[in-house]
Amino acid sequence: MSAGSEMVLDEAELATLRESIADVLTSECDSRAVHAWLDRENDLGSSLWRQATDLGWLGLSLPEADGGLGLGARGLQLLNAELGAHAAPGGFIPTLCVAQWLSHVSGFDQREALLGAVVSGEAAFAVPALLEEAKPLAQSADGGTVSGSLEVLGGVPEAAGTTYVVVPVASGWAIVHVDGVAARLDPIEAWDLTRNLSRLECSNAPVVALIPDGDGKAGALLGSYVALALAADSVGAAKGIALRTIEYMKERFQFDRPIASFQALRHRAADLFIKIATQESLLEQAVQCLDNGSPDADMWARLAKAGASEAFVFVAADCIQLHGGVGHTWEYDPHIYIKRARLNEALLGSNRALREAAMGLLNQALDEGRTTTELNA
Amino acid sequence: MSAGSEMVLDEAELATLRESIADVLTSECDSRAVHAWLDRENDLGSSLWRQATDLGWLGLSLPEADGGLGLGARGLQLLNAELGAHAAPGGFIPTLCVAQWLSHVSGFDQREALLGAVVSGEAAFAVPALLEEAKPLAQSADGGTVSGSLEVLGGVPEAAGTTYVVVPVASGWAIVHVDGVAARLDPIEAWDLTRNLSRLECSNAPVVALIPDGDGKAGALLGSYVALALAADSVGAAKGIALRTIEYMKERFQFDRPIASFQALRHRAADLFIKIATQESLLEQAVQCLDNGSPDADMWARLAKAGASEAFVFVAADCIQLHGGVGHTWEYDPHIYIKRARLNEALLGSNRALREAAMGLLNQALDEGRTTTELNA
Amino acid sequence: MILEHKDDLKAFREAVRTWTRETAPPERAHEWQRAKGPELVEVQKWWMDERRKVGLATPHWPVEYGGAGLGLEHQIIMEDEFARGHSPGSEMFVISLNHVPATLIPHGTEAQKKTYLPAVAAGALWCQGFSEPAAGSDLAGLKTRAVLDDDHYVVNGQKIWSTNSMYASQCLLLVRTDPAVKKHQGITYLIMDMDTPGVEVRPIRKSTGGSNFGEIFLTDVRIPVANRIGEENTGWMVSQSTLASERGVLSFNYAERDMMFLVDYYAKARHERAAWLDDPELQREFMTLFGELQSLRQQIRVLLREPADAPTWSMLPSLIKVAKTTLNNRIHSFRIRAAGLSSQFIDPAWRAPMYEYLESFGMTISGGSNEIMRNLIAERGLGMPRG
Amino acid sequence: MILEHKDDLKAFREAVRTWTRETAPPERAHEWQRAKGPELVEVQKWWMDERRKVGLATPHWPVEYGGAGLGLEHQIIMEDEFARGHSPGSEMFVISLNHVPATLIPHGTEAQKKTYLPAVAAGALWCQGFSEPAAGSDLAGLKTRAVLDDDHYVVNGQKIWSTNSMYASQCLLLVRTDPAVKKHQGITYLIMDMDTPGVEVRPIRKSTGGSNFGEIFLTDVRIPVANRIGEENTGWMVSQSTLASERGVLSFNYAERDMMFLVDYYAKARHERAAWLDDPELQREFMTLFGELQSLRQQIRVLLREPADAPTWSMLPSLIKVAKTTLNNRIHSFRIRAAGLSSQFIDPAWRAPMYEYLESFGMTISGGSNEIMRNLIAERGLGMPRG
Repeated sequence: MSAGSEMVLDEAELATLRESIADVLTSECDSRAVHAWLDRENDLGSSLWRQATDLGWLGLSLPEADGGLGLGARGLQLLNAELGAHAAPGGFIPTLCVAQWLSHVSGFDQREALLGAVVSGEAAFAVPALLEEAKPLAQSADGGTVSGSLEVLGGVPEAAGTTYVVVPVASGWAIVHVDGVAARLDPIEAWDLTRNLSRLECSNAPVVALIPDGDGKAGALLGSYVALALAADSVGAAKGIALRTIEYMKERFQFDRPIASFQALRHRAADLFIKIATQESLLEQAVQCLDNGSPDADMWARLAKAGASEAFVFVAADCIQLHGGVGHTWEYDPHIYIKRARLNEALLGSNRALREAAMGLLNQALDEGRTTTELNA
Repeated sequence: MSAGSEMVLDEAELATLRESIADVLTSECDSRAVHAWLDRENDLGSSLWRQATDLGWLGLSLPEADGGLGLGARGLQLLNAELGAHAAPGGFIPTLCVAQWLSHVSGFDQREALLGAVVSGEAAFAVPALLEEAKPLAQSADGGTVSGSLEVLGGVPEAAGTTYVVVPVASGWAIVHVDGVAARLDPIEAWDLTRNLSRLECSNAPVVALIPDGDGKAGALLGSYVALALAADSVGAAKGIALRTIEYMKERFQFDRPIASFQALRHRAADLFIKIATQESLLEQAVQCLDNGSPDADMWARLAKAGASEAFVFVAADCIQLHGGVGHTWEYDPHIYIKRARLNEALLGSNRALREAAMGLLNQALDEGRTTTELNA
Repeated sequence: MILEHKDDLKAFREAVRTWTRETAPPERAHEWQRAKGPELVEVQKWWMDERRKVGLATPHWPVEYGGAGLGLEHQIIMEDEFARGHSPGSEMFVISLNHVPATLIPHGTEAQKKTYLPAVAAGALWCQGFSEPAAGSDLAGLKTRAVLDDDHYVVNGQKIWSTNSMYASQCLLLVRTDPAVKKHQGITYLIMDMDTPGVEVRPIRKSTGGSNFGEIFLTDVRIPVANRIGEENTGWMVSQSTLASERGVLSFNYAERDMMFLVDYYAKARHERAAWLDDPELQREFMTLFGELQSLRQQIRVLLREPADAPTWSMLPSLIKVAKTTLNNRIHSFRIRAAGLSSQFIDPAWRAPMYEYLESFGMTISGGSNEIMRNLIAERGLGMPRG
Repeated sequence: MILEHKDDLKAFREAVRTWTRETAPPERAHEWQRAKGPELVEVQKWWMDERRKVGLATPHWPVEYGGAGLGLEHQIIMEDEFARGHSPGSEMFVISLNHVPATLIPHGTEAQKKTYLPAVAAGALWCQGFSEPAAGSDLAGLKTRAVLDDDHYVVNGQKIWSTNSMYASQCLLLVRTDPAVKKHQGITYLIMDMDTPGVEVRPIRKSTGGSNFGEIFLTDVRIPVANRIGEENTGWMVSQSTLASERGVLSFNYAERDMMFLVDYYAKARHERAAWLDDPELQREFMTLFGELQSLRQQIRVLLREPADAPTWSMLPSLIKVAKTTLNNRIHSFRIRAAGLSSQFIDPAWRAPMYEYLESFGMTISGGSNEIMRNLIAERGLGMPRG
């Protein structure tokens, strides 16, 4: 199964696109707006979702044939890094990743309808929160319905339209329409208020479409997209909170000096950026592999998610401390990021399991006589 | 098997004893002497061994009945911390630990002869370098001789007298006399030049004495003494190189200031002492348990060795960096300590295995309804 | 009944234990363990009332001020037994029962002692107004201004991080009375009634959403000169008595409870066959944390044995401060990873991993940030010069 | 023969590859991999001679100075192919082939260029005399004194960390000619013949026992004024050209070789069924390091793409410097723990874990210590003010 896609924008155009996304988020989703969202004082979640639809963000990565811009993994990375930097609320990751995945898997007939509905903002997706460990739900004898329950990332209250869930079944992945009766999503209250977690309850819920997955490669690809999106979110968010923290340190005076001038703190700040830069480049590796259709993409995406989410936890935690007393108050930003970081760390599968899976994939590549580290020079 | 011993010196007397050991080492085994030893320009190894014998250090821990001072685990901790602080060369750990162990196990008739010879400096011991993982050597049908090979810590060239090795056999532990024929010790060249590592080759070597060990408790106790001694060496050595490094930093000027005045470095120095203090107290826990004959001593001793040797590696490595350019030269002290640290880390058994063993012991205690954390308040 | 055993430590311990078990049976521990906010205030007030009935509220106070003159060893036994008995905490009364007498007894007037000490002994909850938003770690940089007007000081300014200030009746307040001199001079120490006009307390929300400290806004607050502790402009010196009153007994209690919690956590994990028990990496990490927590308990015992009036500065409190707060953070970080995704769901259970983890970030700052501690260790402990 | 393909990068690469394989067959790699000290000098001299024969010693030099005027992309291809071919290294000639022309071409006299550039192209080994024992990271704080005496400078002082100075024929030397002015002024740049009377080199032993740098003691060393590069007291400015000549190509080569080594290491571990492969903690740690090394290779590629004359200061070289040196240390620390006790035995094998680990501590200091890098990242990269 190839995930290859050709790059349709050059570097300068990508930079312009990134800036345009950043500009929108800086104006619509700044710290004040996110804080108001946490306190239920605005509708940032749905306004952002509407705006994302209007601006075509939901189709950024999708093939042009599906009404998208064809940016592939590069698009996922670019958009999610900016969403992370601004701690944007919403169910972007599951919707973007599932749509991207559906554009690359074959064997079902709903592709056009589902992807069209995503681009137009009428459909949103949810995926198993622990996709890598998800156990198949029970299917009816004819395979037409599924029953059981599952914790999912998504269930997008801000999306006006229809929500679908990707559900693991014995033969592959079932797409289930959340109709509120046969398939229900109950929100799970979580520490991170910028994401939606839900419990899916299916009772003979009709299967809208089925993605067969005899060899597990389809599921692995979906996992790779989620991994990449979480890694991008983590890298972007880590950089976002680190930069905000440094700005704060320049303004905050102690002992008649800005705390940014204390060498012990300056060195810690430098270390944050060293860590972030490393994970940014590991993510770059995963993006290139996914966009090149490299057979090693699954390995690199998992390593990227593990590394980036851990770095994000480290950075966000140190940013609390670098803020001093206000660092762990509700009114400042660090707590928003540490909660998002801890959730990113837990999603998809534990980083321990992801690294073990990556080693399995490395072994497989070596057994097949393939090098996994080839890079142009 | 109880390792309990009553404390014969009060705190002030222990402090005096510690100072007297420190004084001897400061005068006989300072940095200059150890460097000369590394360059084979003096006989520090044997002169120190002789002095240790003369001053009764080898009997410090042994019961008074065996000609010792009766200081038990406290004595092991106190002496080895000072030896570590000065990076003293010599086979103290195996000799001290085996002697201490022999004074606490029963079931063999050579105790008086062997312990007497240790106190008088006529006998030295070696133990399996990876005691926790040591596999039994082959025994003759009547059990009278052993054959096989084994890497050991010890084989003390500086000791004038006889060397014995503790050898694992199916039924327990055999004491083998290194006669150079049936039992031979070949030195292993190692990075740490302050310790002796050897390969034991036994070919029908006669068993001098046998310590039966049906339930593994005797071996566990020997392991606890070695763990404790390595932990004490590590804590003492970490403190030793940290203090030397701080002295260097006060004298070394850069940008017209002592480098000790740079806040980033001062904070790192503080962190070294925070780490050391933690391990010092964990070691204290192990000492108390061993001296009280607590059934949890085996657990705490293993945790102490794992923690202390890791902290020693961390501290010694950072001291290289805190020295700046001279840190990794032969002429300065840090390399002596990092090599000792890395060896300590590897000895007895990997710290990973020791912590797993400790968890096994914790589970056993819980299964027996015992608390392992009781402390007087 | 309990105090009569004060000369026999063993009997004293036995009496405290029996009383604790009867008064706050461990079977009811869940009631106070889940209390937060005002509910927690109620629990601790109730518990302090019970302690008062048997002379265990202020037994460490001098006899002349209504105490029983018990020593540190009695306090340790009490805290030990309270911890073992899973009794309610008393940290809300630390300022009332420790800071107030430590300040008033050496520096207060007779009238102040007679007014305030009995009230405190009877359950008055005090807070402390030392920190200010702009000052942070630079405590002496405080700017809250007090101007003498006849027999009152008129105070304007703002205090922050004032624990339980929203529930307190009085406040130990530091103000600047002379802005012209060096910062450590020119500070005055006042007692402020919290119901004085112009005092407004706004709770500060923490990252968990809860609040246990507040900001105090002071607008033309009139405080009688009679409420001054010590002379004008000697407040900094007086405040050293306040700050020195924490002797590690509270840390001791916390560490004891933390170990009991960790042991229970592990027993529960075994009982439930938690998945992490099968992961060697997590096994080792747990044992490392377990070892370090025991080590901390050992360190605190050494601290408690250190003479309060030792001639040389001791590194130990600073070493312990950094070690215990970072260890606490690491333990809960471990629990988050061990639990996996479910740790990210809001869980009202006592000591839920993510709740404790977030709370732990308060500890690494409050009571002297870990950065200040490292400065102290390096400068005073290791003799490394300031830059 | 190889250079004729310079306009077709693909063919150029192919030609370099073929030549490399034929000249230094990978089957013989163990010969140069185990070389140390003088033996290593011989290996690298031999290899440089071979490169010279086919125009690959100085192909990046301008044509007018005997080079082929090849660009960065050619250098990268060469280094890539050399790394892939497990060929001998060339790091000994970094100063000769990069620092010398980068300094002489813009700042040297015609006579200097005519004398020294052909000699360097023919294989002369140069060293650099910048660092001094007392100066350390404060390079401009150098104290080695040069006094003009007729048409010679008389130099007294001491240089340190001078790589391969014991094998070098010439030295790029910074001296102080005016001690009265600010430290960055008053420095002069000289070329010193290493066989001038009064020059004494003592190798510095490293923690491994080996030596690849020395201390240079200078006693009344007479250096002709004609050997001065640039004007008197402009040496600091001139030295910036020297220091700017490192363009990441060497880091690139190292990182490529490091990844090949790590991949081989893992394949060998699998082949030998190394015990650590069964430990999930070590598995994960290996994969983390493996990922970070690949990430470093990505970073270095970005660095190589950065324009040399970019208008704004780039954090990237400093970020890479800290990341690569600490990663290197962590990789070998991992290998030590994975191997267990046997890692502590002296092992003459190529890249034995403890040997590499000890060597890695040199990297975190040399070429601008990681502490200096953190200062730069914070100050120039993040705009955090100096204290």
